[in-house]
Amino acid sequence: MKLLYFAWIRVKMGTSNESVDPPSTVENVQNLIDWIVRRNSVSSETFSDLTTIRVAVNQEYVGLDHPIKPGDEVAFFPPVTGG
Amino acid sequence: MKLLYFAWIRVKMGTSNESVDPPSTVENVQNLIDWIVRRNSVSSETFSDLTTIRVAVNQEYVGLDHPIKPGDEVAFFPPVTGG
Amino acid sequence: MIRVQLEDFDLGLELSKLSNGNHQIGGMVSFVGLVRDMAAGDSISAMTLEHYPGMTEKQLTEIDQTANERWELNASLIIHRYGRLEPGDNIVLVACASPHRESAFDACHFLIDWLKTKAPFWKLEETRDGGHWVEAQTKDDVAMARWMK
Amino acid sequence: MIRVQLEDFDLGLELSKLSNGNHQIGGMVSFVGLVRDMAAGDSISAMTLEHYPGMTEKQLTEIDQTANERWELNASLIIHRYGRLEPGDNIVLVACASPHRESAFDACHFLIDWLKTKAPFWKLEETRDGGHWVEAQTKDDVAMARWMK
Repeated sequence: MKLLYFAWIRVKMGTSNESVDPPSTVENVQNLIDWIVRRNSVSSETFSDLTTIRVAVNQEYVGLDHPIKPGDEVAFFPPVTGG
Repeated sequence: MKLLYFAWIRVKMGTSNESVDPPSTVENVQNLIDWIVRRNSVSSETFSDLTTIRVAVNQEYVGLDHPIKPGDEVAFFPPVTGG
Repeated sequence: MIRVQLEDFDLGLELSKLSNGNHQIGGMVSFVGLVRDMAAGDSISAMTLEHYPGMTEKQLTEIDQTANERWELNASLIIHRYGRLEPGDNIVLVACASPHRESAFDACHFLIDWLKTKAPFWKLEETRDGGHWVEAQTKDDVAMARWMK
Repeated sequence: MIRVQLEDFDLGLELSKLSNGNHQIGGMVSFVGLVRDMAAGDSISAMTLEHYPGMTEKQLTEIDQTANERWELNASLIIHRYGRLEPGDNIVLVACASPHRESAFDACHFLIDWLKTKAPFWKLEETRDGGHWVEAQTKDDVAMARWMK
């Protein structure tokens, strides 16, 4: 599973992407975030306020209950500010 | 006093402008139209339906009760269709 | 700024002159009206735009001033052509630059709506069965009424 | 049509390609967003637009399709730049051509409002005291909500 980070989330995480292989109990986006933040303090700080974070799975916006599976591209980013 | 005609009013009147010298009893636009239509059948036909005619005095839109005086430029035209 | 002219305009050039490197501009909205081939079912070969020289400039200047009073604009432009025009030809350009996109949209929309009901232009369409004067549309009055306050 | 690119665009050329001699077009509306010198009080020397390659194109394509389903359009165009931009630089171009001016205005306005809340771009502003990520604005959500039905 590929994780992508953008904007200040990328900066805080110190990387733009990583490949992860979460256990099979990680079934949706919320599970994935819970699993990510348990890894280290940088991750838990970055994801401390989920209201400032948007999620896309395979390049489509999704909610926290959206299912995920191996091979998915999961992106975390702040609300967009283009245009 | 200069009278100007545009679009189908110009075509019906057979001219784009004329200089007239109405009597001093012609004090407003309505008086002027009444005086114009009394002159001949072309004029009376052209001005038979005032709802289709707009009036400008000295290049500003006015109503039928707007006063007129010697030297004014009075224009008659249909509702505009530019843009 | 307003211009009434026989000749065509260069849209890219006009918009580039409008923004003119002004770094306060956040958004620029433009509207271009073109001669359509089909109006009300008849096939149009061409049209002639008649106008009232003098009053046209006066009305466009007033409309332009009103827009600049109602919205925060960095620049605004109205160019209206007259004379004989063929399908695909440009008729009118309205453009507004503002620090904020909502103001640019609203002012540009306002300008074309007001121009349609106030600027003294009349369209004579050439059709297969001769020419006919385009009639004013109620929807244009309705569009203008939105901006009354 | 949508394009995501590093380089600048030529507004006149793009709009000319959009109308492309199509005689069914009655009106064409365009919006250009530019980098302002002043945003929220700080003097900006430049900004960098980061985006999500792949998802950006996907989102813009969806937005463009939605506009074409909701309004009668002859053509539509979205060009969004990324990378480092300076005050006065073009950021985005949205343009719609339609037989009717209201459709062209509404579709163009819709496209920029939706793009602002859905297209994955993020602005990093360079200011005197370093860089900061621009925060999303509630008013953009409000602007988009107008188009929900």
